[in-house]
Amino acid sequence: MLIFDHSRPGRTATAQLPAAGGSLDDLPANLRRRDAPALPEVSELDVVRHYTRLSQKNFSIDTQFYPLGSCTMKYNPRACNSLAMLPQFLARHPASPDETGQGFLTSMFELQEMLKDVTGMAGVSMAPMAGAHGEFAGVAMIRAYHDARGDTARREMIVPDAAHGTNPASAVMCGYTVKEIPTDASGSIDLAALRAAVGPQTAGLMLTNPSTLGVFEKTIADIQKIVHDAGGLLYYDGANLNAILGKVRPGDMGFDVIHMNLHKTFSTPHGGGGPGAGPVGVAERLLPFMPIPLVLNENGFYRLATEADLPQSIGRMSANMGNAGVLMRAYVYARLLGREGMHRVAEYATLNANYLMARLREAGFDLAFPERRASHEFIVTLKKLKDTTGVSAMDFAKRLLDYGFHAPTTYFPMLVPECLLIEPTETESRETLDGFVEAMITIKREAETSPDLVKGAPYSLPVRRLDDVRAARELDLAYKPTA
Amino acid sequence: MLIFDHSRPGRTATAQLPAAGGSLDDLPANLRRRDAPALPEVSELDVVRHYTRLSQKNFSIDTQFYPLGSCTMKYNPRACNSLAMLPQFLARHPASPDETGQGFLTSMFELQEMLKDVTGMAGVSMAPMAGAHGEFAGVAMIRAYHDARGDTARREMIVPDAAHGTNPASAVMCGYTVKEIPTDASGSIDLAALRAAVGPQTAGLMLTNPSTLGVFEKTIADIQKIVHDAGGLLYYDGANLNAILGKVRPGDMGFDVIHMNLHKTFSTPHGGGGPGAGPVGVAERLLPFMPIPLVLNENGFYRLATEADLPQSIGRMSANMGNAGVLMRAYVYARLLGREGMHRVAEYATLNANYLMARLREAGFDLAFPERRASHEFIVTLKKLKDTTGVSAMDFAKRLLDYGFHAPTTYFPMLVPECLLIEPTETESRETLDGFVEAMITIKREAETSPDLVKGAPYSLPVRRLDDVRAARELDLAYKPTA
Amino acid sequence: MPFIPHTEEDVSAMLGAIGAASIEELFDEIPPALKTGKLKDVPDGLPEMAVARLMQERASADGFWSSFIGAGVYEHHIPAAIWQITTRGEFYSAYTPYQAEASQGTLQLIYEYQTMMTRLTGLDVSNASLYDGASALAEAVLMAVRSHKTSRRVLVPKTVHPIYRRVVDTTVKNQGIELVELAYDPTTGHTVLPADPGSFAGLVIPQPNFFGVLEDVHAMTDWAHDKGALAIALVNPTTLAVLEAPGQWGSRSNQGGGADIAVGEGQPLGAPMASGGPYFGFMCCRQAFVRQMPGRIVGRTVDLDGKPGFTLTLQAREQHIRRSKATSNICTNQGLVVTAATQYMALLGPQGLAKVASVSHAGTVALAEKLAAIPGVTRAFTSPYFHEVVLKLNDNARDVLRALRAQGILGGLDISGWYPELGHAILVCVTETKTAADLDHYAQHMERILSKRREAPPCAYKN
Amino acid sequence: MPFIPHTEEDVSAMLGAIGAASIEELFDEIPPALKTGKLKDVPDGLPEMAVARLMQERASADGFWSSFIGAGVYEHHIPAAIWQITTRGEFYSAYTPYQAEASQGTLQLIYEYQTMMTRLTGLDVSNASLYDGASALAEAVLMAVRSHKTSRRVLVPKTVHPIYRRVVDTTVKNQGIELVELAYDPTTGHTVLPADPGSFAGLVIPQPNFFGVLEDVHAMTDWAHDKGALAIALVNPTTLAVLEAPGQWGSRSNQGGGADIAVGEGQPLGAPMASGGPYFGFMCCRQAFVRQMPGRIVGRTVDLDGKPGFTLTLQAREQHIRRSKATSNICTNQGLVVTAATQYMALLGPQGLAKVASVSHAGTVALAEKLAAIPGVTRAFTSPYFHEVVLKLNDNARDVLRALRAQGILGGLDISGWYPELGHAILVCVTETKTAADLDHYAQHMERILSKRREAPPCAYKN
Repeated sequence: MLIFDHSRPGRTATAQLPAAGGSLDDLPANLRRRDAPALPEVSELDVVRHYTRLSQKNFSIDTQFYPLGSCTMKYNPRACNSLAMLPQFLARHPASPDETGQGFLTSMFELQEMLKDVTGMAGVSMAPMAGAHGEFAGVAMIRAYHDARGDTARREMIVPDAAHGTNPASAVMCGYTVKEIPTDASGSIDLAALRAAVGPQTAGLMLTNPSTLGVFEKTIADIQKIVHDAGGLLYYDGANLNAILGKVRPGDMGFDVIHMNLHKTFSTPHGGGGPGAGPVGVAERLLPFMPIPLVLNENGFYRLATEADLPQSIGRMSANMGNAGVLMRAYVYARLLGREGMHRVAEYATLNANYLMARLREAGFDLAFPERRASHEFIVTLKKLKDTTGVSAMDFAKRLLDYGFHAPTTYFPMLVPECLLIEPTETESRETLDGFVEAMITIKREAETSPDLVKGAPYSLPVRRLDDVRAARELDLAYKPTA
Repeated sequence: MLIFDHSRPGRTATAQLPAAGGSLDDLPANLRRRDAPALPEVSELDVVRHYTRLSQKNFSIDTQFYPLGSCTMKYNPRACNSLAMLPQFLARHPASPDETGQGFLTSMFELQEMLKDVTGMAGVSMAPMAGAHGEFAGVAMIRAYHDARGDTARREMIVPDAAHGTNPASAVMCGYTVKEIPTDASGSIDLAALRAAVGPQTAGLMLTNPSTLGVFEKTIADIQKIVHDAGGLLYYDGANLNAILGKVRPGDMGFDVIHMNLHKTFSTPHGGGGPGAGPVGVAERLLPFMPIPLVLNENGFYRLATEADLPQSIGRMSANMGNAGVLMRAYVYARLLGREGMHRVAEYATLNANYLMARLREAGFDLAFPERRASHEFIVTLKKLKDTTGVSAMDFAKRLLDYGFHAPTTYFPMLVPECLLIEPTETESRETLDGFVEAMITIKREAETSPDLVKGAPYSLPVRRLDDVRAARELDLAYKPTA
Repeated sequence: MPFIPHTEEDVSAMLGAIGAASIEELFDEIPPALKTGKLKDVPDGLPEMAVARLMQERASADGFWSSFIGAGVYEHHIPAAIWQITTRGEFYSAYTPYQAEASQGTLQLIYEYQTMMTRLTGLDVSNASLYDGASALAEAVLMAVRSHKTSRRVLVPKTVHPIYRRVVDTTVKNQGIELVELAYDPTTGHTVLPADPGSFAGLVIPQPNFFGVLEDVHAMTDWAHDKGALAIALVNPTTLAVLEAPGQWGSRSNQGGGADIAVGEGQPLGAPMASGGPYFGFMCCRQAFVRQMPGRIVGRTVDLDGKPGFTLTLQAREQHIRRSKATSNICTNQGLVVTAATQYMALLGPQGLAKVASVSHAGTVALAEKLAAIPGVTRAFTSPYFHEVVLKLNDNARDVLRALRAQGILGGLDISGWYPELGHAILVCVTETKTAADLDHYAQHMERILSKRREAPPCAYKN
Repeated sequence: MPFIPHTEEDVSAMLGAIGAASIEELFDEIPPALKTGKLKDVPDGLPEMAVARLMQERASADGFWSSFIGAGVYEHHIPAAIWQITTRGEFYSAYTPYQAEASQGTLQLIYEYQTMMTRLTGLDVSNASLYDGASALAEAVLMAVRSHKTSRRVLVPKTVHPIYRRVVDTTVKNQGIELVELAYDPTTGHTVLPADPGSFAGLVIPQPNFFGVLEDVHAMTDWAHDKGALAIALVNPTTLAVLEAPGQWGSRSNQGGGADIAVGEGQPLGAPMASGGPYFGFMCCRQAFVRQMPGRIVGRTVDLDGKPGFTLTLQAREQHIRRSKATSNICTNQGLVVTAATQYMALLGPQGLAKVASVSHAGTVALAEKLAAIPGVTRAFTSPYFHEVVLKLNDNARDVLRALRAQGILGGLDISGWYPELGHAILVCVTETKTAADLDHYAQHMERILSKRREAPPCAYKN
């Protein structure tokens, strides 16, 4: 039932309406609305009941194990939510003077400093509002750097074939053309291909490390040298930062610019798809180009930097200061973890991934890169199972839902056939991982003995498998009552 | 799975532990605990996930229509929760000086005054923490009154047979014997029986009006005169106050003392069985006996009354001031409703009940008192259905759960066989009531055509019908791991 | 109309179905003379926005204080997760779990709660909670009398919280039960057991007692049992992480000795102080007394398919079935607060609860030492104490506390009125929420106040 | 270890299963020279209790203010229900609904959101939201250029929020898109349409514009269409309850005219101001442009049993499939804020939203009249305005605002820097949260400040 099905003309949630009356008689008649917008007309109980019940139709970290590779679905501490939502924080207008927000700005400044430390970068701006937004900012800074030097022939961005789709898309948004380079059999970048690709046209290389294949680029020192020697800059896609937090820093690997996904590594909520936060960190030479605002500390007085402070800035990314409330949650998380906690993140995320990989291998699952360590995630390929039983990675994933586990990422990275990209995160217990292995084994057995059972999954959810093709072909994007 | 099943030795939710260490070396060894209590050893995620999932196994107002007769399951406005839980309110120690709680005490005083107004009583104390606690306080005041006058022979409390079980139980706790009087065929108190019952031994009469049969005692003026003429006092059980709020006041009907269930009429949450609040209101002559504390207004300074203010008080009911946070929720509710809202409560609760009664009658259900108006609730009796199909009120109730409706109250009041006591409350919409009628009709048809289907219900809940007999016979009240 | 969904069309259609001309007609069984006119003392309704602003202003007026008051209610850290989950609609807006199949969330939670409480207290069974600690004690007194065949006398030490004793008195006085007050030793603060108590049904044993002093619970338990009476433990659940469990009290606890009933205030387990409630009382007892226990109880059983599930049980004791013969008139528990407490105990665990107890205690010891070093402050008792301490002042306690309050400090509870024999006495408590700087801040101002030094008057605002 | 559940036994058993001697060994593919030592600028971890106290202190330091700042972010009442439900774990901690069957809650909610937004804007389709209003405008500019076959020029009035214009510039400048600034009439505050604009892909039409002035959106829409360009509406969703929907703009709206794209800041629909976010941008468009629209889109479809359900759709536009050919690089929406906004729109409904708009507007009119009656204050523009107004002062705006701040009043936004031609100018906004007393309070202090009367200095605290 849609909220519109509860609607009745004239019904209202009266307590939510202002008591006073207001006149609009001073407005020109032709600019006033002729027909009231057909929003739902419902009671407060209708709303509370409808959306409470809707929420129950979701899987979430708070209710299920969620080993979605590359998404870092770890526990979102509840304190981060309640402390970021203290009434005074919520009540502050973003254009209020800095004097009225020293509590907020102090927190923001300290977060900036911590992010610099954990990434090994010289500066951080928290303006970008998502990972892809951070990518855009990062690439725009690379371009601003080259342009400022008059090095305007560099119009090509190198991207490995295993990269997130956002990498090439962001590069294009900055006016670059994309050159894709291949991955070798061990899951590493093909150094020869990279050497062949670089040149005076190279603006930079965008790299995820550990890569989306779940393995660390062991030749990162060589990669760095090849790109820098060619005059390009090195971009770090922070999607997998959780895998190395406190173990190795992008700045120390020689990256010039990095974005972080705070909704991954700093455990801010995914919220059904956002809001996230995508701060960017930069090496010394990119400092002048950082997006504004960022927070400055002037002898203990904190203020937002403006165009006057960074005249070469790539500019502004949002009307205000990014997703401030998300940043506040990340700040609380960082304070709760502290130094030791930061060091532990990668350690236990990696322990969990390698344990799960070992157990699945033992249970007869094929690994995409059996000779490699898992980082915080790893890839199982179901190609053989598909060939023998017809059960695909998608079928397998849907069946996992019936067992109360969210599915791993499927069909990404695209270069591994029938793949499941599995990321358990550090906040899950051994018992939970064992339960997941049990379910994987059971489904494998089902696939071998009753493949149709698996192909028809899921059975226990609010809906059975949905027709995506129809969704795209017969577009129904807004409810229209059949009169 | 129990929380204990997640427990592993040494696991903790570290962020919740104080950082500092503490020594206990100064304590005598023989008073220190030898074995640590076997509380669960779990992570924060374990707790969040376990209890979030448990919550999803409940029906609640926020998720289902809940027409539980005599319980007034209406919408609990969310603002009542958040405003009662403002950080400063939560942080205040109850033994703090009144000077540090004027915001709190002002609210409490204003609530007291509003409760006086809506009940027509001369004084209100909010010390009792539940309806039954209020009953105890009310009867104790009746006893204190008679005792203070030296009228100590009055040791009998008259209670109608339809009364809530708490009435006789509370009377007994105050040292009274209980005399039960019958109900006549129309659902009213048998006046002749009442006349015969009163005498110099009569301490008072406890009455619910409208009664638990869902009808108003039309002869309340006569009842009042009979009891008062005999020297007894009149107790109003406020369980059904929602039925008459703003329409008729207990004080105007001649009641001497009343308790209110704020978790019914003032919509504070039921919380899975509490906490409630059971303020008592009294007529002039019982003012000196009110339980303490209550809130006094001394020229705009609010303070809690003590024994010094009410030397004849029946005393204290709790270590502090009752369920203060519940009272705060009731206060917010009262301010949201305001005067007009109070008048509307009974009107729309009664409209909904009579509408539902009319529709069910039309659908062929037998009413217990077909000649009477419903108050805010009414009784359907399934005796005929039981006789013809074997399907009991309990079976019917369980089957309603499968249709997504909480069951009405069953087998109460006990004098109507196979009864369903149905109270829709004023906050439910006509569409919801219509949906309930549909389900009732469907189940009736099922009972007539496939009675075993109904007898086996429910089918769609986390468990099927539970074995209550075994629960009481093979007591398992605490988890003991089978080693 | 706030919270009423009816449109005009709804009303007329519904009246049509009923066959009534107006809503007013539905009240035609009420004698017209009795009907209410306009209410007088209820103001106009306000939109949520206005009420929110009003309440925020009142909350701001009440402010935050650095509080060192304990006396049965303790400021402990409450993990953020707890009330976010507790106020989920499915817990918050559910009724008593009478329809067990539709209430497995609440029922399983209570079963877990009962289990945790039996483990904390070392007793066999627990109910689903009572109103608060004081009323739980009153119920324990009634239960002891019900269980004891002959005596209606119960011994209550003067070291039990004075208000608890009043609540017990209010609750039991109309049932012909005699409460006998036991004195305390003015030097040690321990309860003195009378040489010739006469027959009695129960002895209340507070641990720690109201003064924070640790009683010799083993001797008291044995003594009560020797006299054929029940031992009723009155305990703070936080301290049970490190102090001996009531079920283990006495020299014969391994032969079924130990306290027979344990009750107490559950507030320290995750309930905000909130000017007094809602909290919950807990009650545990030995298996032999389970049918005398008041309040709701949840049991584990199986469903039609043999699958485990939970349900209210032993309802035959209760008022809705036994009416005037019921064990008590209680028909609720403090469900929502128990929901929070269960999560609190799970989150803290044995390690965490022990740490809360020991850090709080260490803070109290540190503060007591700082304060007792100030001229004019002395400890009232010589015995070991836990987590709370009585200090005697050489100045009027009320005035001293008021002077501290001007600095934002609530320095403790003035107990001089209840215990005039102690002179100017305050009960002071430290919990894990206080830092070393907080203790120093308190001690510095106490020293200044008692030495009568003036400070430049600050703003009218506390700082 | 905060948030890490592993016991020592777990760690050794897991290492055993892996066949590694230590956790460190698992990092043996990282060149040792690169490994991080101890972090320097991250302080020790704190327990939740300590962080809670710290944050509460910082929040108290920031305090509450009586704010009259608008400028794209508006202080509206947010019903208590909304964030209590929005922060339920099932919404809060869910991922992007890639597994549709396990995400019907989020997906249906977005479908409802999309429907509501199309109804507010009068357009055919909506996406699932974008980052914020400014970035949504930038995406609309890109979308107009993609849709237009020939021109890469877009006209942006100077009456568009100055920071929005900067965000657009940042976003599009590397793609060879030219932004042409349109001047405004200094008397009326209206955008002036150039006589000879040349070829352009789109015209941005703000309603109300940054000054609060109502533009002649009909004429502007027709003009853009006459020139073969797209009309891009930039609107405040609250005002759409009472101002004409973009889909109805222009004289030919009933023939498929009207604005082609509508974007704006969703914050007024239930998002707290929170120092700047998270908010969300909305974007609606005509059906013809749906495949050019960036961001997530949810569609209704059926499952294997023919039962309706919801899923992400039109993913072929997106970066994870099309990579460098994608419509945009956006792969999130502002899901959680949209969750709140959907409930906000449902709770307010058409009546409520109209009332919020009209009460806010009436408040602004009342305040503007009070202030304009003070010597030294004049309205900057003559045209009808909505909900927000520019006032010129005869004194330095920054100083006046600072003096107001000392009284707890944030009197508006100083826009003199962005629009030096206006002199000392402030943009003032009133919403339904302000009472008549609030307006009087503001006006009284403004009058006092401008007349240079001194007030006895109060405490250092605002009152």
